[in-house]
Amino acid sequence: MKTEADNMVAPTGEQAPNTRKSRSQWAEVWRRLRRNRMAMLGLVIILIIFFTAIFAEVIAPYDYRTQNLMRVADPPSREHLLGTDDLGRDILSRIIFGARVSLQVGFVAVSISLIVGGTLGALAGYYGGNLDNVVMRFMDVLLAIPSILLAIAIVSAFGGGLINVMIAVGIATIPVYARIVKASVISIKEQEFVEAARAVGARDSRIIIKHILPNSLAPIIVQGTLGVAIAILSAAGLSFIGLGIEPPTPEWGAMLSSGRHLIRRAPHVATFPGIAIMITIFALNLLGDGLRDALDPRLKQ
Amino acid sequence: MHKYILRRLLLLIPVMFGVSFVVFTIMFFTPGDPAKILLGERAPEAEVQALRTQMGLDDPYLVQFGRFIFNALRGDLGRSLTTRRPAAQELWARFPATLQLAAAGVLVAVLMGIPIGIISATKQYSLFDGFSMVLALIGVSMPNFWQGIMMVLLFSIVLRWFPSSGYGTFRHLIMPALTIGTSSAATITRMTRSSMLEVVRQDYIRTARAKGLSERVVINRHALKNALIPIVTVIGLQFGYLLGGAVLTETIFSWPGVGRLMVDAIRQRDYTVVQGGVLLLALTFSIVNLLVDILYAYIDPRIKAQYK
Amino acid sequence: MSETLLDIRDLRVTYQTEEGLVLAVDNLNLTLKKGETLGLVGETGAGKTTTALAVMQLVPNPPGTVESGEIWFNGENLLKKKNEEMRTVRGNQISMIFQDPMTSLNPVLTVGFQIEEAVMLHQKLTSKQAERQARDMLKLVGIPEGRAGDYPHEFSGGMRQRVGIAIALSCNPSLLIADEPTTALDVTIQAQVLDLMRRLRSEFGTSMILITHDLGVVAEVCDTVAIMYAGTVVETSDTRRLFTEPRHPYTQGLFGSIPSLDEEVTRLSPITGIMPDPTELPSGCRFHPRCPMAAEICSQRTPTMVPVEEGHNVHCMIYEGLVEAKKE
Amino acid sequence: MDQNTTTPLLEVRNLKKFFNTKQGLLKAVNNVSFEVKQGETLGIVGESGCGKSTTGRAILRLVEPTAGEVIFEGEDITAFRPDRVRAFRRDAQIIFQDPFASLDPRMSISEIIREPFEIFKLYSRNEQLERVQELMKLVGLSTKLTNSFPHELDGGRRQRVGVARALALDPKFIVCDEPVSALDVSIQAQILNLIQDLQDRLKLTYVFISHDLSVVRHISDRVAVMYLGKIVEITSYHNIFTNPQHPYTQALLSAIPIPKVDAKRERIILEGDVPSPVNPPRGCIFSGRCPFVMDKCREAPPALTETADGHFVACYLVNDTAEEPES
Repeated sequence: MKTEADNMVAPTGEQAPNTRKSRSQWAEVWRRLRRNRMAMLGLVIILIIFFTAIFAEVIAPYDYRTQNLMRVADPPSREHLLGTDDLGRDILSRIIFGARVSLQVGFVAVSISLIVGGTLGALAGYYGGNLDNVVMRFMDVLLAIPSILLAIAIVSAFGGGLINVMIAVGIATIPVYARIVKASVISIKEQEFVEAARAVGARDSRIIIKHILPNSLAPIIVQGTLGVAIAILSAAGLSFIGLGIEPPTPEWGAMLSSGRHLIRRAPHVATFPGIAIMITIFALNLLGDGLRDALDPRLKQ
Repeated sequence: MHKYILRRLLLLIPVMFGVSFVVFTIMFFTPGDPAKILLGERAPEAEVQALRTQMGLDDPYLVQFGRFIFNALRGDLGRSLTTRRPAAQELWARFPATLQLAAAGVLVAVLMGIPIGIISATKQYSLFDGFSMVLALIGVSMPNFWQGIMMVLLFSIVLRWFPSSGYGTFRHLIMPALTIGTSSAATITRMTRSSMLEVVRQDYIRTARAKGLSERVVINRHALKNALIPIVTVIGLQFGYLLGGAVLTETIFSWPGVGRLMVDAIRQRDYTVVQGGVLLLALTFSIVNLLVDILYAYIDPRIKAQYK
Repeated sequence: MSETLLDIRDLRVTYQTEEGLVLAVDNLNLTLKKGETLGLVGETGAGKTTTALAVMQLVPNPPGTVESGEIWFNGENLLKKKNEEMRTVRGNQISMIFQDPMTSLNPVLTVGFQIEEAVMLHQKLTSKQAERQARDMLKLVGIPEGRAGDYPHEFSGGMRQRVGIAIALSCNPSLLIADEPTTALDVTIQAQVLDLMRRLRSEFGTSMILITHDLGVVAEVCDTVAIMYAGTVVETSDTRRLFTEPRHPYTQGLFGSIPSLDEEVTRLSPITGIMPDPTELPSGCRFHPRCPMAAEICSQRTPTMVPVEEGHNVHCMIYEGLVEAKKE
Repeated sequence: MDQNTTTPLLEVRNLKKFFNTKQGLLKAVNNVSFEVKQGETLGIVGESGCGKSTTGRAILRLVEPTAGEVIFEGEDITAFRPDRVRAFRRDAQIIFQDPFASLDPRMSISEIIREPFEIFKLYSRNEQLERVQELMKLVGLSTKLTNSFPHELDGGRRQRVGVARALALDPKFIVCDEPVSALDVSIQAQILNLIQDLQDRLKLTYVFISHDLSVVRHISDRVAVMYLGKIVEITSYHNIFTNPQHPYTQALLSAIPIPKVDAKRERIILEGDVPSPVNPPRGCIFSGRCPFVMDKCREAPPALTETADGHFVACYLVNDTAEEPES
């Protein structure tokens, strides 16, 4: 092969030089996401919550354990911006520390279901056949149990606590990720560029890692973001019925639950943790929706 | 069509077998001795052991599972560890209340979600669209147990419109149904909107417009039925979500359903009832999904054709 | 027979996209006489479909806008019509056949009903009468009438396109716009469908605009041809003259690009370069960056229409005498 | 062209590829035999579902043949173990139909063309990049596009990237699977010229698959016509137009609109659709639509036999005794 082939055909692209800067698809996605104001609002809120969770000790005005039995269920005041709870603890501080728990539960639970469900789904989608059958029938079984019930069953059997809650919530949503990853892998697997990789001699491992996974990430990222929201809600729900995080660890759902009995006398005790949950979930949903739009290639047209 | 229904019914058997297996296994490895729970912590060891033998708790795992399945098929889910009454009886007594609540929730969700979603889609980017989309997003972000408490605060304590708890009349149903249905309504609104927007982009909608049909006919006759196909599936899934959500909602409103029974049972470590409850709700969910699939085939002739 | 049915003047349609404003159709002029079949030829992005949708007033908005121009149909400017008035034209006086028969029929309605509803709407028939007519239309396009109750997925691509034709002709329109009606079909099926269209057109006396990229189809079906490039018409003529003596360099390039079935040509002489970016169309003559005869003036001035013969018009400065035609 | 004296580079014998589908066994390729000589282009033409693409993929073992032999340079590649198949990829490549789907959207042009080098661990990193530039020039791509992504290019330039990738390993043989079908006429002509020029320069052998008989005839030395999983006729590019023997070939030819105003031809319009390959007719596969069908055609399939020098036809009108052996 020689290079005098240059003149063989006039190189196309010369007369229409690419004036735009070349952007990878991820750069393109980020550019679209940045233009979506709602999604950016969501992202900023989440970053703020992350920040408060990490620096809770610095930010929180009080220790979350400090009880003050003289000031039980006090309404919001200058010393206690969001009031105090049934044991006289500062609600604001507990919400700030609670962010830690919620974010941890959300992200760890999603990681668990993503790793387990994602791997199962990817294998089922790529190899099909009997493996697919066995995996997906098992997923059908798990899907038949409403996920919060499954989480309740697991936690009621093995006990509450941060770790168990994360595992329970994670396991309960495994089938969701298995299905999404499988569908995504199958749709990518059918694409011609996968066959093209095989045609130039790529092995299965390379095809899965270099071609299929990067291209099937879009729906997984969206589901993952929304999944964190769902996991946080589920964990809060578990704590609410007394199955989740154990005191004195501040957890939003548990705080809400303890405020429930004070609803007539001190409604703020139940109100503020609920608002905290809602803002977090709202922000995650905003970001998830924005990601969905940014990752949807059809919107490019 | 009958073949399709039969096939789906047959598929239910292995799924329910699997569900029983999962639930039984979780409960089997639960720390805590049912015999001891039944007799109380201070019961003499010999008595506990005798009861263990009588209940077959010393048998191997698979034997116990086989017995569980065998009994469950006859409608026997074991005895409640607290009341000593048959768990099936206890659950069955509470079941209508849960079904009522979930059905009311679905009704709220469908009646709110589908119309709002359609209007939003046909008036994309309008004020109505923007407003309802923000509301829907808040709807999916609100924890329903919190929403329930807030509703009690507003409508029972402040406004005194509805009773804060209880069961029996329509007035009792309103707040629990709204609580449990809100997030599903929001989900269905969002789904309906995006599904409609997707369908409206299709070529056959252009064909319909090219015939000179009015926009109303194009939407009602051509777009809606196609858009409903994925929504029907979502409604089915939401029903499962509502059955799960019943556990929380029933607790807030003291609603005498399976959910509250289960929460009480968990507190008293009454695993037989928990196990039976999960099984019962999963079975309900599976049957609802079966009905949804059949409905699906009626809406979409392409599915029906596969099973002619 | 020389009465003008459709007259498009200075049409301009734009699409607002993320990349910028796309001039889909610009400065487009086109006439169609009664009883005639006009072939609208061009490559992807030439603006053929947009022109058709503009006539139907179905340009999706947003992102599309018909910015200016006039579309005279039977002595009325369609662009001045209200939406409700336009609905009595669509599917009745002007109807359209779409490219992809797999997606352009509604999957959840029977094909019989999809024909009936147009008939019921425009001809004020009872549903019994409409059903009868739908069955007759099916027979006419070669589908057994007993299949009226079947759904689109039960038909092959060619059969679905026949259904599309039945829908379009059901109200006996005076103008039929067929947008690449056979592109998605196999050759032998294409032959069936073209044959059917030719037969029905003469039976119904319908005038037709046939959008295609296939010059072979044009040679077989059309009386006159308009060649489009980058949103505008570059050459119009009756079919015979265009095929024997193409004048515009783009038209000549198109002919040089087609592999011949009946002649042995060892090497094609394609047009160099690529289609221009629709958000950054070249100045002057749109074709000048790819034109082998382009001179300096071609990038500075928009060519005007020059009649080279009776009924044969070219938008090229060679024929305005401003550029010298190079001998190849 | 003295093709008869050269030895075949590729010999396909009784190739079959069946798929299990819900409706039943789909015989996508059913007993196909042909050979391709060193340096020639064999065109395979047929309508959708005739099995032409599956044939192209089966001879590269991109799909596993159900039965038959594919002999490449004297060795049966259907017997190759996976590592031998990978080595075979250096000799035999493919250019795909859809330039929008055949390039990984997350990889840059350079990464796409370089991938074969990485897989076979060829060259140092710098040499790889140099080779990429060479290949880009060879296929007529501006090297400014090295770091661009597929979505930034038009169909024609993407297809050039696909060609460059296929050439990267210096193959002897390339299957071109509808390489121009997705392109506009003016771009199609550019790519056809490119494919022809590359053959001359690099002494390549092609199997060129297309549904467009004009394109196939233009580029091929010999043309095979496929219908419903079988080859019904093989002959030279010249004969296929001047002397088509099989009724299907004749119908196919007459169905193609010729861009000339005075092209007066007899038109054969076939009735009905192509039958499903799950349930092909007994006897001759074309018997259901053939205008000249005889009783015999409905009973046993005719064999592909040589009627004149290098002209093979499977039709009882041409050879009334040759039945296909039971297989």
